[in-house]
Amino acid sequence: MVDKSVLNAFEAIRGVSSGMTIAVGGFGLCGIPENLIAALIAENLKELTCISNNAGVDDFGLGLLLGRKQIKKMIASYVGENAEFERQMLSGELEVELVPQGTLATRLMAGGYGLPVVYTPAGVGTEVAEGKEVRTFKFHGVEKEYLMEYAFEPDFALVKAWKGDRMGNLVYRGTAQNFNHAMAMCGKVTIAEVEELVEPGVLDPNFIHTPGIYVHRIFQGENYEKRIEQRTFRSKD
Amino acid sequence: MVDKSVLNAFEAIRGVSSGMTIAVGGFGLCGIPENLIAALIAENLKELTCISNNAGVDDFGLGLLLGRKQIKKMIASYVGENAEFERQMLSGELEVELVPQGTLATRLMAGGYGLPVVYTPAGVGTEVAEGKEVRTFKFHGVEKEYLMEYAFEPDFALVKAWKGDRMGNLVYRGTAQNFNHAMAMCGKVTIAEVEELVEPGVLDPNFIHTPGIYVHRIFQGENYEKRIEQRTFRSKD
Amino acid sequence: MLDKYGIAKRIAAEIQDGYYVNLGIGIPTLVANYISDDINVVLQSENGLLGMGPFPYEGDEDADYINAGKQTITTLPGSVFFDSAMSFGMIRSRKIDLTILGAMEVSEQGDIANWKIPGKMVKGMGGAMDLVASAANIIVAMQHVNKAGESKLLSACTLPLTGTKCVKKIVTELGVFDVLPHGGFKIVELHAGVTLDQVRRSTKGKLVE
Amino acid sequence: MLDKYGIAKRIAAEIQDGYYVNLGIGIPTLVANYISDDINVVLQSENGLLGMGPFPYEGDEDADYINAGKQTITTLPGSVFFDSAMSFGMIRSRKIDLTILGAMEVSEQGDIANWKIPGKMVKGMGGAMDLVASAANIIVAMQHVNKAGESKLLSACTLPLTGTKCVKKIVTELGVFDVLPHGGFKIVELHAGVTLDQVRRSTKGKLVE
Repeated sequence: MVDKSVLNAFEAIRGVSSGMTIAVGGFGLCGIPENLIAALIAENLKELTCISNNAGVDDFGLGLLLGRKQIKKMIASYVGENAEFERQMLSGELEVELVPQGTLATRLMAGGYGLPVVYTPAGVGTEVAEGKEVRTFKFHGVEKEYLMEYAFEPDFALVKAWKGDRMGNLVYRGTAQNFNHAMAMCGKVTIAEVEELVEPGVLDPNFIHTPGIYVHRIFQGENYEKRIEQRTFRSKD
Repeated sequence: MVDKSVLNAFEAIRGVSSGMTIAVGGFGLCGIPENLIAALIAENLKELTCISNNAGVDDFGLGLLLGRKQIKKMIASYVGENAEFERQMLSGELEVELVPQGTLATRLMAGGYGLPVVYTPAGVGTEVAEGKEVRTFKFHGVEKEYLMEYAFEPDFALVKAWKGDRMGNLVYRGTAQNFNHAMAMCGKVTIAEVEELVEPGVLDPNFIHTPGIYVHRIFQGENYEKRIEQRTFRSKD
Repeated sequence: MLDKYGIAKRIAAEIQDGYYVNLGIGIPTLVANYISDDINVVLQSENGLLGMGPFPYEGDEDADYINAGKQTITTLPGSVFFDSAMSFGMIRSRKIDLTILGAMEVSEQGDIANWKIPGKMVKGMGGAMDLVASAANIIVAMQHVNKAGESKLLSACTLPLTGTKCVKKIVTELGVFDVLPHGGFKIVELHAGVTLDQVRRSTKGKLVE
Repeated sequence: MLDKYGIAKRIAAEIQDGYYVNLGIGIPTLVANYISDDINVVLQSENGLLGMGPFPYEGDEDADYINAGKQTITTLPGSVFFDSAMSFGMIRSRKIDLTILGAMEVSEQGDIANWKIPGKMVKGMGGAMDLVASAANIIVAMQHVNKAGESKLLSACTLPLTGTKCVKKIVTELGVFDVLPHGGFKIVELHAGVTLDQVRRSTKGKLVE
């Protein structure tokens, strides 16, 4: 067995250093690598460029890193659910690059699929298109303009899965899959934390979301809070 | 429930007509849509352009269509496991476009992901590159040439899955997944035959390979032969 | 004149049997409550779900089951989870029949602005730019005028654009308007109690009566 | 001098612990039999499998479990199935540590020709062009000369190319040769009983001794 398991988050983030670009999985607070974020804080890594759909809230997720000014730049599609983020952005302490959500996901996927660029219609005619190559293709029976967008190649990808085996095969649960799969595929080094680490052969080979070949280190996380951002419900009557 | 189930292969191929471009799933004889191929024969559709990794063998798979001269053009990566194919190709009756296997798969995927073109290094410096745009990108730390390849948009995609539900959600088994998933995603109309058709809710929503949104018609096939092309085994001693 | 529930209800009438629909945040979310029981519709949530069900019962909320608005939700028989890349893959490949979203401004050419107000905190475009650039059919749900009383149906948007020439229909508290292929807001219907004059006064872009 | 089993065995010695390896048809397939038990290796089959196991026991053959050579195979603990697009996605993104394949000709620049002989029936390139264009490390397993006795290690390939400047190492019945970054076949070792002279006579491209 090609064993990629490590003991914990600290062992897992070896080699991550200040100034690097890291992709961090999750959508809002759903499916975020809680243990890895905690380790980044404990190691006090600075000047990080984070690719992540969102930036957490003041006291959870990437918001924790923001609060400690560990992030130099955010590449995200939707941010500002926390006050400190807003303060740092308006004061110019934090650099922010906003990317359409589908473009973000597709650029990550492109990294994992070995596609140097992708063409997407998202952002054509908007400020997102500034400085980018625009090209017309006929597709789906329509001539349309597309923007050329580059694949992401983050130094590290930090993802969270539901289950994983020691060979790095990952399985996600529900909408906690979100960006984790595409990020896992594109990291130069991909680190996965899982709620349950199992032996190879336990997961059905037909139903693995991220094949272990994309994953370099894996460990079982602990004390998951799995905070809910918007608790909505209906009453049982 | 958005019910996409139809009774059988004949009902499923309504609208497929002579001269159309169809993508046909499978790798070798593994995972081919046996019932749909039989229906194309029974309906005697002609002048078909078939996108398929292979062309079957003389008496099975797409070889059956070739034998009846129903195919005008094959777009494939590896062919010629059957004598009739060779005869038709050498005599000029059959047009053949050979495409690297990964390019084939990726062009199909591109159709389903709404990407008008993809850039791949496969075929750079070979005759596959003739007439194609070549462009240099720096990726994975290396400057390299890539070919621009167009997404496939077949009129119909004919795929075979292991299980599926009436809403069109598909699950494949083993290596019978192969090209079926990418083809299912890119068909203008996608028809899926499955070994077992179930009610929505039976398949685990976490482990669907092809979401039903990509599938337009689905039916339970019958009398699967599932022929083995190269039966290799070891003895039990 | 309609309130936001009325707008949502009116838009729900545009949804046809078999549609895959993406609902934005705000009024569009309310549309789900008015979809007829006689038709079958699948709701997509772009964070990775087809077949979004109602909110869970109190106590059943699951952090792993959320929608694009980060609200806890449930699944339905036939639901599917997938990753963000595939989610926007199906959006780009035009598998979503109808996208319903809010807007700050719409131009008579169908341009839409709904993500950024210069000088104000910018939260980001989320998935809106992808959705408007790709959707085959887009309906905008919004108030006809902004809080300052200015028309949101304009000749040209003044705010940074989210997408161009993409909006097909607008439903406001005053009426239903088609954006014509060559420009202009065609009055499809006025809601009960709304006068043509009221619409004229509230519409700055070209009105086709 | 080595037979095809010897060539396969020699190549197996190049495989390191933790490698993901893609084995082509022919001699490369045999390599699997000689991988040391002391190392852990994952074999990829480009039709959609990581973790290819041995042939099934007689009677256990399953039509849904085949390798890229269309042979019936088995899985191992930790195996994964996936679709063709992802399979070549991982190939293009250089996740495969080593690709081993056969060739008709290799040039001193590392160009490879292995799919087409003009005037003969062309079966197609299959996945070979994708593999050679993307692999970080490619070893070619082949006979040093063809059936007509002509060298297959050339200054420039005469047959239609499969890929350019990609082959890193060649193992033939005569020896092991590195393709140097600036061109030339560097003799790494001669197999037992092989003379330098024999290699010189059989090599048409630039030999670096």
